[in-house]
Amino acid sequence: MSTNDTPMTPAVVPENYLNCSSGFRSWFFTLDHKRIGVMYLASILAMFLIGGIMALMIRTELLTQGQTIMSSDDYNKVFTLHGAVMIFLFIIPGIPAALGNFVLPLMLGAKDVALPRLNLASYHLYVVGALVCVLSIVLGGVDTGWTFYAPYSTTTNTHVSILTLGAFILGFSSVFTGLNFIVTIHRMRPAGMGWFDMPLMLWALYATAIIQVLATPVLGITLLLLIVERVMGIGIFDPALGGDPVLYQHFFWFYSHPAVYIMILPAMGIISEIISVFSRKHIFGYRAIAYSSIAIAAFSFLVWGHHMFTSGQSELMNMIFSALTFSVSIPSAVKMFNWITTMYKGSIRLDTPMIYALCFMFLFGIGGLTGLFLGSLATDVHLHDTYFVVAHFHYVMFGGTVIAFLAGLHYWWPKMFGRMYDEKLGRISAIIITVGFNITFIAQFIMGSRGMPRRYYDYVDEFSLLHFISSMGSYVMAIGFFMVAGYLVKSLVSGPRAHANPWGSAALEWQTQSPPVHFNFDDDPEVCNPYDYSRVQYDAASGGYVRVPSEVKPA
Amino acid sequence: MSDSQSSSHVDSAAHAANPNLQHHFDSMEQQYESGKLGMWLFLVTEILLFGGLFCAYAVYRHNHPEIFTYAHQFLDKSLGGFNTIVLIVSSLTMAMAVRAAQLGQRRLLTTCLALTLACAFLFLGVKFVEYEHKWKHGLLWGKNYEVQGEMAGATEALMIPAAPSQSGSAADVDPNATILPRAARAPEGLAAEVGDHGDGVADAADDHATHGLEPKNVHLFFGIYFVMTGLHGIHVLAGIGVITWLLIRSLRGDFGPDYFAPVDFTGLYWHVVDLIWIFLFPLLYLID
Amino acid sequence: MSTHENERHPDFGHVAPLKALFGTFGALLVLTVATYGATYIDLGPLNIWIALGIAVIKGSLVAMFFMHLWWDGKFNAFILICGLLFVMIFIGIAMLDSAQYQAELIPGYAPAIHP
Amino acid sequence: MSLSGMLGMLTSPLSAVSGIPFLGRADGGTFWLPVRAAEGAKAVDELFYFIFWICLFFFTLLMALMVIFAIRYRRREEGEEVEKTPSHNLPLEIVWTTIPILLVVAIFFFGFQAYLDMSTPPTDAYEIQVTGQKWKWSFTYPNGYMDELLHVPAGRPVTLVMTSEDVIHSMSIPAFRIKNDVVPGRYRKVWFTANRPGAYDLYCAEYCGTQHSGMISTVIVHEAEDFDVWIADHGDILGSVSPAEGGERLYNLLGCKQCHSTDGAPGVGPTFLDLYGTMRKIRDQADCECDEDYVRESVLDPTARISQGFEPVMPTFKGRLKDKEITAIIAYMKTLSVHAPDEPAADEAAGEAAETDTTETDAGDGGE
Repeated sequence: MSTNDTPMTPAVVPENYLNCSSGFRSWFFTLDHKRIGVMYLASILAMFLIGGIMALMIRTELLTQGQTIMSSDDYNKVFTLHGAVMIFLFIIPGIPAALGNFVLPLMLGAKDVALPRLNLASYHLYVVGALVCVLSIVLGGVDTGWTFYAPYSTTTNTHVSILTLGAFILGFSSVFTGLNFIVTIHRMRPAGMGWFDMPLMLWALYATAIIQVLATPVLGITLLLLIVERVMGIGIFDPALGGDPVLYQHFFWFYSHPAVYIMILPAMGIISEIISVFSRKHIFGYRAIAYSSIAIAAFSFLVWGHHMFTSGQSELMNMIFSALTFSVSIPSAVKMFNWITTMYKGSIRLDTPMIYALCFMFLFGIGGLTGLFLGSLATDVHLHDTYFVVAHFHYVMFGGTVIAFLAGLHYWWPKMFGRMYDEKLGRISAIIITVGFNITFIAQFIMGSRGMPRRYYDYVDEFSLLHFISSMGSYVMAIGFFMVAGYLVKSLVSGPRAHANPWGSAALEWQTQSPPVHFNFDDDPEVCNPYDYSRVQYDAASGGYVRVPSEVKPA
Repeated sequence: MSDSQSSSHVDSAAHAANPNLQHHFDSMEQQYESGKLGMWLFLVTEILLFGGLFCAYAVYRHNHPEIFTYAHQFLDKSLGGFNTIVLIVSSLTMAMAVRAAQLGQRRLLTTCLALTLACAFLFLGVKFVEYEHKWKHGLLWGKNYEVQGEMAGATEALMIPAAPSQSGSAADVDPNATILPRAARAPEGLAAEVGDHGDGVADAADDHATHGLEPKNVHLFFGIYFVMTGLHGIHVLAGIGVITWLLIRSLRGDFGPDYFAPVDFTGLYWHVVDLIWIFLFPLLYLID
Repeated sequence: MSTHENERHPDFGHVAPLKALFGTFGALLVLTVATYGATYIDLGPLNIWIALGIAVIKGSLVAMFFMHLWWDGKFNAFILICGLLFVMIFIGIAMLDSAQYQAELIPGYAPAIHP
Repeated sequence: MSLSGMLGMLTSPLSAVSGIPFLGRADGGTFWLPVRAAEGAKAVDELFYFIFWICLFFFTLLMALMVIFAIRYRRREEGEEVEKTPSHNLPLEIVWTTIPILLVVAIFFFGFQAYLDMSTPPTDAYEIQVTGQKWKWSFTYPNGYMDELLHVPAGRPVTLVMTSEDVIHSMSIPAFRIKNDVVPGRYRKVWFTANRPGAYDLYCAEYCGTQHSGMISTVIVHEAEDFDVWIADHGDILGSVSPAEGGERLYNLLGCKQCHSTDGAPGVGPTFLDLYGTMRKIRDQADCECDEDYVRESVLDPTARISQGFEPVMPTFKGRLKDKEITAIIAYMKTLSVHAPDEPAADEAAGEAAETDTTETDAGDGGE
């Protein structure tokens, strides 16, 4: 029924969520999940810029031996803040809160998330948390590393309490987002959409939300204890007061390991969507991918100790955690196989989102496989706390999550803003970013396995060339990002109007116009298999895809 | 999973006029069930938040039982017990309040909420008395731990043969109890100690029992005590805020069989506050 | 008691019977006295398990009746149990590990307190 | 034994092609791994390459398929027909779940086995005490000699018994493939048997503040008999030199220099330049002169009297320093101060009577 109202690039923009009202209040106090998603997007991109500039400062400092542009104290602060900003302010809220907020209700065919006021509260908490974190930077920064290990963090005289307070507030923001998603997926699915009829992105967001709800409170209490420790000298983590610093690490990693999956799971959801749509083929092994998301969420709580193999954790626990760690590698491997098999005999369109998805598989493949070196006890002892870990982490978090975030951003961009971007520049910059990334971090793998410790301001001669190469790679990456920023801004201003369904997806969010109306759908969307492309046909006249009427559908 | 899909639009027409129904829900029931699920998820996060503190408690209790056995005697069992009863009563009144709201019994609802509020204040009052007592006697965390003379006398009455008048001086009484600082220890000595450590903890505890010495690092107990009860107290405070808001709304007559979710959800929260205290009480006050 | 109530029952949500509420309340009071009493019997290491056992029973009563879990959809109970399970995993592993490495600790180490 | 035995078939053909840069040079190093100078390191390297080849194989396979599919099945025109293929295949999925499981079980097993070997020190090992503090290492040998470099004999198991004065550090010796965190309040052990004489880098691998990257030392592996000679020569630190010279060495070894400069530069604690013999303003107490008593008290009980303008962050050295050694440090301080009286005999007197009301400064050490 709703197939005939396909917008055909009308001359006048029809009313949509962007132009239905205006003014600061209509945005900052909106309950519309789409506007909240867009505000989140703008905020995290700003944070990504800050974190990225810090990354460039780090690489520039390491360009040459000794002091290059800053003192060692400044360097320590910059890498701490790079980590804290990127993790707490960019990557954790990145996909779920920005993209997820936008697409989750649309994918369910719902008008909004179940608890819109909580959603807005979550965004406001994010803003407050971000401001508190920025305050700690303005006051002079923090030099503990983003992990805030006691007793260094309890004794340093930098502004640890403020930054941890910020992270504490951000934790609540994250909990509320996750909580909201779980409730929404449980209570707002339309009639006819069972659990196994959901797009895999929703499974991924659901699994992410479970982790957010179950793990984040422990980070909250950890940071709270750290603040109490610093302000009052309570002594639970500080050995000078009889406390146990290794206990702090248990507390911290009980959250922060699952947090890694908060970052990567939604990325996997995006890739599942994109690979299927751009191969125009039903995703291969739907249930395996769905179950593996849940399996990753569950296992993620059992492996935190692999961050502590050399930290003073007992040998018994080291062995148990090593064994459990490998269990979490299997679901990820299964997803890789499924994605590649989905491409088999497909009709593959290499648009920007798909280029990013392929880059994701390349980089995440390296990231995942190098995890095997670190999960294995004997090799981890050698590689722990070296650049090998730094490189591994960035391959998963940047090569995985950030690349997938960019893939998702390009994929849903037409839906979010109703405009297309320059396709050619999109592909070129994706390649530039990937190449720059590899130059930066393969050099770090080599340094790391040769023994270069992480968080070093200075280094011995042996590593000069590799550090130089690594820094050069980071500049290449930066160029790629400026290109992306450039053409996306241009697209906002003057990009061609987007079709309601430019890629040919069968999922519900493409059944409404681009950008969607205020309450998402004019008519209830037709619930269908999100990976069945037989009824989504190319319409040469409008330059996009349309649903063929249901009468044609084979019974 | 067992969630109920509210695809039936039967009710939505009947409740279309309900001003409390938000636009994106089909029915009040869907809205209520969503809120309730959200509340339960939130409560789980609360439990995990306290879980961290229980973890710290468990780790220290397990490894240093002597600290807990010694230090808990400074807590007042009867005040703790009284507070337990107070919270149980408040739980009952809160549950009654929910029931009253569901059945539209407005006077009963107001009364129950007021009683709950009174219990909450009573609880905090008793807590304040306990805190003040500890503050006065230097029974505090970290470096602030310094038992005052009067209290040290009190411990004697509690069957500690020779409670020290000062934490610092205790160490000097028995040279065996003195802990050499860090690197002072010779490696051979270390090896011996590490070797028979299995009994070490028990020995240390025995030692203190027989010599009547205060164990090392008693302040850790008070650190944990203040953090746990403090965080719990903050939750009681938050509860007071929310219940006050409910009370005002109930006086305004907002709640009834069609709309009682806020009372219900606050009730759930309040019961969790009670539930946590049910564990805190025996773990902190009743060690033996 | 409910006989003389002519108030309308809600269309959704469960109204707890008064018997259940007061029964739970009574049981909680009795169990509180029991915990208190148990501390006067010296059973060595068993004491803490008895105290915890009673606390678990009390907690379950509160959750089941005051918090309506007994009548609710099972999913709420499921997430509560999941939460408790993860807390127990966390506490269990942290305890197991710290007990293992106690042998390496310098007993009573706290230079800032007693140098 | 471990990997090399059970995977002889796999590893021996690899070492046969060791001409390529991935695999072995004469010093045991490879493209990916540094020089190898300890016995246990071989097992780690073999495991590293075992995982490496597995990863390379699967990565190449997957990426080749991905690229081939992307090219072979590239969409030529919109709306083209797509061949219907199954959306799942249970046997295939079981196979590709099982194979990785078997491989990771193997990797876990070998990693676990090699780790067991490296975490169980032999009972007859030579023990060296290690203290980490911001931002230096010090190594104390069984005869009491202390050094900033780690000297070890080749061919003999050595255990490092490590603790930290302040925050967490980590002992990392890449050439030995060992690493272990050094935690305050705790004795951590790590052991190795060096087998290649030479000098190798020793790092602090756990972030510890400003000079973290400067917390580098060197391991010197001596031939066994050379080591015996060397250690015999380095017995008593004060034995062969004047008190002032000995004091200077202690000043460097104990980490005093991290906070107390000798050139007047401001630091965490007061500079030693022209300190001795001056009057000090004391926080909350009467002024006092910086004399023997005051210095001694500051070393043993640093927080007793804090100089104005400084924080009470210096750790105590009670139990770590012999009286003679404190005297040597005082002697060294005198050489740095124009206010020091020229009476060499004054050294002895100070001794035990330290609690009188002279004055002092406080010294901050690592606390930052």
